[in-house]
Amino acid sequence: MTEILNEYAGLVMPYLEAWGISLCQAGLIALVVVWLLLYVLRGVSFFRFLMRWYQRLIVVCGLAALGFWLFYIGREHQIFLDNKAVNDYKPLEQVNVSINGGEAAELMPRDRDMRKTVGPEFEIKAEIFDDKGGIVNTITRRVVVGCSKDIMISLPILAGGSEDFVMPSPR
Amino acid sequence: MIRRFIQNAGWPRIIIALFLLGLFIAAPFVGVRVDTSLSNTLVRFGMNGVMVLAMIPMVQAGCGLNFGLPLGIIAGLLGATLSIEWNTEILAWLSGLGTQYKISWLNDMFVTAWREPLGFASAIIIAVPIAAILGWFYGKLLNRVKGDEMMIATYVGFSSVSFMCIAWLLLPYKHPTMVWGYAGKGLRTTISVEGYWLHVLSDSLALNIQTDDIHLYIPTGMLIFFAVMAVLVWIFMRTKTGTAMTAVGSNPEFARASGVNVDHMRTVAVMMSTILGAVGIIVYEQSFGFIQLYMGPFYMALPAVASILLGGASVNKAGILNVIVGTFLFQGILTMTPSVINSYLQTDMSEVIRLIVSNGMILYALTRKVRAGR
Amino acid sequence: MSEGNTPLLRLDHIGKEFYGNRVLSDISFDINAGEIIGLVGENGAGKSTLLNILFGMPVISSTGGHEGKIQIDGRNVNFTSPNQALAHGIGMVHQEFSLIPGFTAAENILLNREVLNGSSMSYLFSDRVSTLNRTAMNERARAAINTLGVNISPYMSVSEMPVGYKQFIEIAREIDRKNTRLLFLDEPTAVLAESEAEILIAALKKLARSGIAIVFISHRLSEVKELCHRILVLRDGRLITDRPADELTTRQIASLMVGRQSSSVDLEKHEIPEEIPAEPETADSVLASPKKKKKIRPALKVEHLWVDMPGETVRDVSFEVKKGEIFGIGGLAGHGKLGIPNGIMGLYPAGGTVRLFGRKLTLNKPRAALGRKMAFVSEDRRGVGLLLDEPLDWNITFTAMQTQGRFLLGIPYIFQVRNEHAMRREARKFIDSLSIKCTGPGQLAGELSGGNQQKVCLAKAFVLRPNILLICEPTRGIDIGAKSLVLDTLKEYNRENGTTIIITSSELEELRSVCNRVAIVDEGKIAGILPASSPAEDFGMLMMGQTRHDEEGEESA
Amino acid sequence: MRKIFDLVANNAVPAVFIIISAFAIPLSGYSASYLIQELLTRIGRNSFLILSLLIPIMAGMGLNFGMVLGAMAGQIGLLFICDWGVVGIPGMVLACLIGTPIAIVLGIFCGHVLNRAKGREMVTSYILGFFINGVYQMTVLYLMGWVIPITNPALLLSRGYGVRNAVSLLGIRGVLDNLIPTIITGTQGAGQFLSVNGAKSYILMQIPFLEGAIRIPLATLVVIALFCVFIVWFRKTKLGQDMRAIGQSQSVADSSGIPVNRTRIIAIVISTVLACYGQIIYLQNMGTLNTYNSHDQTGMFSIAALLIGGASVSRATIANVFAGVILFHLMFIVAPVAGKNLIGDAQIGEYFRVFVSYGIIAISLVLHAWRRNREREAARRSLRGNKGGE
Repeated sequence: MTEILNEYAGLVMPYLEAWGISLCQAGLIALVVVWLLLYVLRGVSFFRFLMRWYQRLIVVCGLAALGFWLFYIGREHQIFLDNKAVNDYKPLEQVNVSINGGEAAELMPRDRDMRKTVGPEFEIKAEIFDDKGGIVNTITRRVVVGCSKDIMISLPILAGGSEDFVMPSPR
Repeated sequence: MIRRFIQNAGWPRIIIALFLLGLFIAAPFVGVRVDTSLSNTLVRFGMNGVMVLAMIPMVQAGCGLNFGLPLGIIAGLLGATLSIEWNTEILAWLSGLGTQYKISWLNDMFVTAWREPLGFASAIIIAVPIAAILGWFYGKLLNRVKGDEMMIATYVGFSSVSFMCIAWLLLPYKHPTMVWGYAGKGLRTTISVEGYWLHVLSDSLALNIQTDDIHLYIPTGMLIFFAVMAVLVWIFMRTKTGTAMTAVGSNPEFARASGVNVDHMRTVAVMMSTILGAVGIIVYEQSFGFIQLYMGPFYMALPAVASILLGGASVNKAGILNVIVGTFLFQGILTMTPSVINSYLQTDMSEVIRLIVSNGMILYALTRKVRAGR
Repeated sequence: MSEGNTPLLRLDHIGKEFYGNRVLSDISFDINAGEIIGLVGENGAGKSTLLNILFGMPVISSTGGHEGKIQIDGRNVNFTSPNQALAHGIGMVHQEFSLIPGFTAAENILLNREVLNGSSMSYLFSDRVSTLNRTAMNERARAAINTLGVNISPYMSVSEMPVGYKQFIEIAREIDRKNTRLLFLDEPTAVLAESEAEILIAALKKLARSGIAIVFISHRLSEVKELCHRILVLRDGRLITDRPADELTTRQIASLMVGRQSSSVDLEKHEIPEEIPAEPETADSVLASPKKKKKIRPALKVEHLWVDMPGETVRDVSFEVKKGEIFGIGGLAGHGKLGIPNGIMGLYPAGGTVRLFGRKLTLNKPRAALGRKMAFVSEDRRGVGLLLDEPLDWNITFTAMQTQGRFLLGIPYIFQVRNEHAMRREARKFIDSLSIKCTGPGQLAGELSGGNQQKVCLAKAFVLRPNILLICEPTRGIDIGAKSLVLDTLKEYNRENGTTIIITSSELEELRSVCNRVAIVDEGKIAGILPASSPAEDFGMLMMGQTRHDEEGEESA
Repeated sequence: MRKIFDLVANNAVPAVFIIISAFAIPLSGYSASYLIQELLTRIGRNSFLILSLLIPIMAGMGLNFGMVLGAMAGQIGLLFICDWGVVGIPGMVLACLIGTPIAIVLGIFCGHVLNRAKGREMVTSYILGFFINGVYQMTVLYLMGWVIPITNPALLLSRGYGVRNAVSLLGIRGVLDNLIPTIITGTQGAGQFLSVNGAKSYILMQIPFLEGAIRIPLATLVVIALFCVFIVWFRKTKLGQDMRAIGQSQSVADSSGIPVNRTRIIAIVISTVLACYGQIIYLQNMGTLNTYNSHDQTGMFSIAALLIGGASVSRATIANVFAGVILFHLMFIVAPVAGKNLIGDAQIGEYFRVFVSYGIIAISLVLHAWRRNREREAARRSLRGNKGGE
């Protein structure tokens, strides 16, 4: 979605820049043009236009915004949990990961598992064990997914303390 | 001249005819044989022609498009299944008749040799009176609901089909080829007519050339049967009754003022439509090879309605030419789109095209402005 | 009555032509506030065209507009839609009710002018999403009804109202319009009982006192005279009289309405074969005494006929038509003259006795009437008279084919196919003899002009070789040339074949010029039968429902 | 006399159904709590769809067989949220938001078509449903994943475009029904139903003598109640008044300046949009979307239910809707089992209910047309009676 929007914005912006007007000015001009069109076609007075069409426009924009917001908060993400070696980080002996306090996933070295979450961000809690089964470390982080669909979390990097543990989905 | 032709033929027809022509032209390029396609089109034309013909009397009598065709089809199905159920009895009775009345040619040998045509004829003979009775009631019903015929016809068709679903299960059919093997009762969903009257019309006098170069099959017998039916309808529409029927459809008030019993004419038209529907489905089955029961006849009215409209009929005017042109175009498209478009696009769009074309055609006819003065 | 110099409405030389057919010419009059004007005239005198012009009906603008000027308060106006007329304060109550049966009185009075509660949503969508303020609506409706001086509950459903109430609701609707200053009432009393009509007249007088000008159109001349200040008489599209009501008697009005120079009446008519009997012969005596039959035997004898034809109800009609006679039936529209032939032919439910040459006719069966060699030309040419979507030969021969078995090949009752060759030949014969303008017998009837369609209808009747020919409105909606041709054809047919012809027409002059005798129908009954040569005003008086009793009352008063 | 006749004629259909149910329920052998549970589920599932039929009836356009257009719009909305993976209540609302403009466009189209076919709206809208079904199938089967971006491979056919026949709606399954988890239990064993499917349920009430527990789709019922309030409010608006006027007499409405055609289009648009929401609610309960069949029967079943509830082609109330849902679905639940217990064949009950659905529509249409023709006759007769003063 966002990509598509960016694409459209990318189509329009160069023209606006070429004419030397800002997005805000462009919006106002568009408003007047729409009114003129309605005036010619249906004789809508400017006042009526403001009171009705403008309000309708606002409502439509509001609904569109609501749509985006719903999309944002309602989107389900697949969180891939990965316990493989990445760059210099070695896989962990055993790690139990739970997302938003849900059922924990137990990952051995080279394991990969998947959990689903809803919403733009989630809390990840990783309990890292040593080879004897004792807890070495517990890490809790909030991760922001935003609008992107699926992400992968590299547990070795997470355990290593780096912030770059969010990686693109393997698919 | 051209404009007049276009006006007479109507845009939708021309577009679809050109589309069909395009399909035939494109066929060789995508590896579809024109001769096979043409054979298929002709076969389907023969199969469906009589059912499309069934539209004429009702349209002409002003009862609108016969969406209640399934009622006639049910009569046909009853005839078909009963002819199989009683096949041996009928044949034995016929040869018995020969002995009894000393008709030398009506003997066992004749009966055995003409087993299949006799079975087919018996199916039609059984179906027609049933259709007539059903049609009579149906006609009386439609007379009470003038103005709403089409919608009511649709649902009369639907409810009669679903009623027969129950009946097919309960009717005491015994014939082993027709009832479910495990239960010993209740008719199967599809019944093969092989060994009874499979292709009796299609294969008689058929032109079948299957060489390496040509694959041509023309079901002459079936086409002749259709032609005979069409001529019969054509003649009927020219009789005194037929003329009165047309007048009833054209302007019921005029007909009444001219001393015609409008309701009676409409009933006769509905009965004819129903009978033709019954005969039509039997012709269809002998070519198709199977009797489709239960929900089989459910949507059978729509292609027939679409065909006649495609042929240029309107909601209150239809002729034999409309039937021939419309059935050919419609069946042509049904045959050609799967083969040609599929080979081109690698997908089966025929179902979707059928839906859009047939219903679009009906919609076009329904929304056309009715001529003033009615 | 007038206030100041500028009249409320001024018509200045209004005229109108429909396709070269002049229906209105040079109409000028003023209407002042609070004045009640009676507008009277025969059917076809141009009243409805005048109303259509005043209301800016699309019929007028689509046929080339009108001549002359209309002024309201001294300013020129030219309406192109009824809404503009409404906006200028002109209200109209039509002859047919324009009410919604399932709605209450208040809902009908305020139809599409409902009182609304304000709503924030109305900006987003439109005012139509605001809810109705029913209390205010009922109040307003009550106020409007009270203005009329009647007592009808605003909560009453229109479907449960007596007809008279409906009329009041219609008027209340116009009154409720705040700016209504001029009200046109088209035959408002036609559906009312006498007592109701009195209430209405009182209400209208009250209304006029409040300053609303009223134009009252009616055929009940006594009412017009009682109610109106001024009476305008329209005839043949001209304004004949514009005089105060008290200067005219109903008899004068009636004669003004129908009165014409007697020279226009073609008095040269062939002789009726026998004298009309002085006393109507009862059917029994005809049957009982066969000796008499040579002397007098009516071709058609109608006794106590009633016909249930919508809008043209016949209540109790008895008359006799002699063999070889041309008999006319006249009267105002809606009084049942069309119901008589339609009922005799069995097209509408009917009762009573109809005897054809002494033998009783089965009613309610068109087939029976046709079988007795009666032919009928319907007034509803396009609806009943013709198969518009079929060729001419079908139209001409169909009835004969169905009822007399002609134009058929084959064995009767078993198998008969139509003989297209014979049909075409017959059609061609009539196309030539009646000079029907067409491309040939194969042309569709719907493609012909009105006059030619009428000729086709006549041909259809002639093909039947009828003994009695019933014709309704033979000249309605056809141009003058065709009119005289049609009438001449009828006369000629009558002369040559001795066929009895019964013509029903709204145009009295036409009847007087063609017929031997003319019956005038009023409110479903025969008001009187006069020889065609009687003075026009006698017909007019019969037509206007002025019975002898009324006249006497007026004279004595 | 006439009043009694009308009373019987108006309520004959529900009465017959009550009688059929009265016989079939004992035959089926279902327990009361099972039946109530099933009925509640079906009321939640279907009422909204049926309610969407009311407004065109009010505007005199008959039964809106074109409601399947709205159902298709709703399905397209659902397909999109499935593709984007939006779940839960936001997913449902988003599906409605996407479906709305599609439904509006389809509704406007439908309205224009119906305005061209005045007097035969029903058969036209019926055929229109088939026609748009063709367009819908083309869109979903060929354009989705090709022109219209659909990326989720779980949705697409293996060939890379076109949507699969069955789409799982796990993400929004039952979200509305279980938004406010509520149960009714008997006094016995109240505790064990406190948590159902891991969700904590709120016990609404305890009814003695009730066996087992009944889960109530409370939120759905609230939405339906809100919708009923909407309809009641709508009837009171000017627009509703105009529609009633048009429904009774188009010519009178027209001469009084009501924009008849426009109002008729609005009626159809509202119906289509509501049918879109109704289909979304229906499918969130079902949990799977049969891409090419789910909408097929929607129109027919909704219309049959409404008619069984005692509505006619020209008159329908909210009470008809609920009476209809209950009676129709009661028969739906019990008929197969009753048929099996009675004749030993479940198939017969199955066919019987199909027959009843179609038969009831046919009978209602016949009765409507018949009555209308008779009323015309009566109106003519009354005209005669009133003319003059005899």
